[in-house]
Amino acid sequence: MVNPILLIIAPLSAAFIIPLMGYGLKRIVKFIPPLVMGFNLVVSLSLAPKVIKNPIIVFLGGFPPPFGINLYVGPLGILFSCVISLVGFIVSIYALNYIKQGAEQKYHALYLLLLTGATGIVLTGDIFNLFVFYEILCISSYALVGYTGEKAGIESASKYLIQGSLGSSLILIAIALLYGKFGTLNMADMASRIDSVHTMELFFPLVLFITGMGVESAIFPLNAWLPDAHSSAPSTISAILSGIAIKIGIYALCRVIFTIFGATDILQFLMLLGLVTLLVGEFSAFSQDNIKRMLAYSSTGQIGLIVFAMGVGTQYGISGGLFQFTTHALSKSLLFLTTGYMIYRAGSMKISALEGMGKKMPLTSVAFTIGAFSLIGLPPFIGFPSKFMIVYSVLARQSGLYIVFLALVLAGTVIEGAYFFKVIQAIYFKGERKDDRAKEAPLSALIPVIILVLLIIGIGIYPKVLTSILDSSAAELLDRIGYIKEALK
Amino acid sequence: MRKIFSLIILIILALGVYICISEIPFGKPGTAVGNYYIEKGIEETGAVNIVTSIVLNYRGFDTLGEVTILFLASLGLGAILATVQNKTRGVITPPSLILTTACRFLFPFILMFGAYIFLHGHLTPGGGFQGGAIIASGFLLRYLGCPQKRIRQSSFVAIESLGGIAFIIIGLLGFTAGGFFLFNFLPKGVANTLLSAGIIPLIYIAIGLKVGAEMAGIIDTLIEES
Amino acid sequence: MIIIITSLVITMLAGAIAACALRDLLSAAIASCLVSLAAAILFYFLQAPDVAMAEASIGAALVTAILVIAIRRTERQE
Amino acid sequence: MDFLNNYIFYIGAFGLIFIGLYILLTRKNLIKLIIGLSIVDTGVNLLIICMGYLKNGTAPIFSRKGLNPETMVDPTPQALVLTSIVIGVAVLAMALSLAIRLYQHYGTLDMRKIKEQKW
Repeated sequence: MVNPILLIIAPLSAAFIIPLMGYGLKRIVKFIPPLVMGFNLVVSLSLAPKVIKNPIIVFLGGFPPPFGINLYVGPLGILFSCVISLVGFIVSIYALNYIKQGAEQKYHALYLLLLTGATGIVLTGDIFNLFVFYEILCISSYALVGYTGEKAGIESASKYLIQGSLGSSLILIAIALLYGKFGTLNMADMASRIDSVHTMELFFPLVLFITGMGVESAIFPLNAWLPDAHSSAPSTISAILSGIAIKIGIYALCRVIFTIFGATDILQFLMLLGLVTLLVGEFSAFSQDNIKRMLAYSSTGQIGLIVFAMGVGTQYGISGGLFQFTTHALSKSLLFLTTGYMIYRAGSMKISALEGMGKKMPLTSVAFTIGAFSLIGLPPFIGFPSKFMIVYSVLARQSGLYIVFLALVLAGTVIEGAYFFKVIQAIYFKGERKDDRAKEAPLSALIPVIILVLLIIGIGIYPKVLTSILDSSAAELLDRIGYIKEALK
Repeated sequence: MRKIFSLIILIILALGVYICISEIPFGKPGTAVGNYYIEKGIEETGAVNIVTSIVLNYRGFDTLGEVTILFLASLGLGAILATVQNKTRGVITPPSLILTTACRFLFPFILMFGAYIFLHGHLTPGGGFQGGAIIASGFLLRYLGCPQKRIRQSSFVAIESLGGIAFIIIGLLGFTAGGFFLFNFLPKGVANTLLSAGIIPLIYIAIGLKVGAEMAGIIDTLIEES
Repeated sequence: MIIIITSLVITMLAGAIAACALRDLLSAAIASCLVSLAAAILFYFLQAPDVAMAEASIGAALVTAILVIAIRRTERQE
Repeated sequence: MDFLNNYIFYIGAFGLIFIGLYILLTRKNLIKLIIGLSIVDTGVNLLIICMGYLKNGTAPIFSRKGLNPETMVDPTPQALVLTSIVIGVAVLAMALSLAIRLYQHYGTLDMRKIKEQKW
């Protein structure tokens, strides 16, 4: 059996090696990320069947928790790690020819470190270790947003940095207060000492956690940085930030709320938060004329949908939320990757500049359309079963308030459909392109796009491949006692 | 307006803090985890300085992440400032002879002191991070005193990478020897002597050199063309 | 003992307020250096010599140095 | 006196955190914001160390024989703070490099004037 620690160590050591290769092996640096991520994907997939039956607990340094740090490799962690390495693998293939400007080697090292941070967060079982990996994720995102050194990137990176580090300071205060109260840092040990969050002195750390992690996951009042940061970075970085980084914030939030605090009372608040985020995101996306900003706002909306599904609080609802997470990771990275070359060929990010692209770049345009349909939730694509699951789980609660919420979510979906159709109309049915510059994207960009399209259609037609892992992940989140028992065994 | 608004936020925050803090008395008896470290620390890791044994053994994985963050900062810094166009150099008054000589004289001693700090990390207060910072301040002094003498960036980068790789390799050796990543597989030795505590001094040497190179590299990148 | 600690805390808070109020960024950076230095001594009183050393060498020395270098490369007045 | 004995460190820690947050909320100069961040960091570090303090305790180092393990302060927070200090300096260095680049592009560090992008 492969030890899950390799999922973190492999990208980390690759990132350490990359700067050394500057002395003559520059050519092959860009092949390292796909290689490492492919390795991670294989390891994650091979671990998945075992983990669904029994979570693997890894002691680091040979000390049992709560004295040492442990990795808790449960179904939830493996699901996230599979998606991270899958998206990371695909985007890194795309980057082979796409990344030319700026410091190329540093881009690849930073990219690997971002994925290291994300993998570390989803696998660790220690709250301070989670904070350390969270910082790795955040700092590499700041660096990636600003690494081209262009005006827009630097500006949005500095705004992102100020808000993000404020958020991480709040998380650290919360960790300090929890340590002062319980004298432990292990999540399972901490959870076993928390009975209820009704008392005020536990409510305050919870609020700090939600605020701090809300910054990274861009929940409504804290999402000011997202549209700038995601739209000013190069397309591969936008894809990885939208596809993975913000979702990891939601993972951390769910871990804290469900596993550590067991705070099932605040779930309705979470639903409300998700709903507001969804509506704000979709309405802002509707009014954009810059395609990358539109996609970035649409990410906010999707985050709202995922948080909303998490707030439903039943096993079916949480499975739906995790399914939606997978959907969004695949579809949004597909959308960003396809728009990457469209923007490159059109020379502008305006939606009107993309008119007539349907004839010049047929494959890319079809892929874009598929991604958009999948996000809206149209049948043969992956978005349909995930949205269906969320709708069904809300209806199953049989409460008037939930029905109202659901109506608003569906209204958000209609708006989403409206702005995506606007773009699709511009690509296919408007204007004629006379210039010769617009031609099909190169092969290294088409291969990842085609892989993503196949995955989106494949899982959409046969969603049962994911059922077992989604169900056991949702069970892991809801079964607090089981988590504590497994981790402290 | 903005000030009043932020004051209101801070007052709400202060209330929450007060409620939270009043439950945690100051100077209370230690926790179970902390007591375990104090009682078993020397026996299990061989380090007399319990903080070191926590930083490098019990919670060594955190330290790996921490080292990664510094590496990340110097990478990101280099990437962001990489394409800065060379400005015309401002007129700098050259440092006087006394200053230059003093810097040259002090520089090796500062390096030696830093090395001492990180070599004795398991015996006395201090360790790789503190020692590395002291080494970096030596480089800072050198840049102030003899600005024309520069160390090549690439050598800093090489030391950074090698330090990180050395940390991971030590961890993986522990994995092959004991089945756990970062397992303390070397003999613990007699407590309170220099050659004790297994892998701790080795990791601290790697960290000390790495942190020193990283911080010096950060200063070097920032000070360039100024 | 308690008097020394109280005066240190007051110095530290005064440094922080100065860093907030001063318009000259260089002075603000030096004031934040004062905060770190006082905090380092407080760490020593709290029986944390390792942390005191780290705060003094990293927080007070290096952070101030890179702040001053950055202020030199940008502008000095707020 | 008793009040001071119990609360003076907490007052210092939270005082720093609040002053830092106030800087972050009201000031607009990027370097000032970065200074605010570093002050918040220092305050949080002080808070974490306070969580492990034992009255009349000794440092957790067995430098000589005859030290009583029962009167030692909790070493875990100290290890956490070492990590946190290093993270703080890393974030600070990144932020300052961004500030330098920002100044080259815009000629100012006032975040009110830097509004190329909509917030």
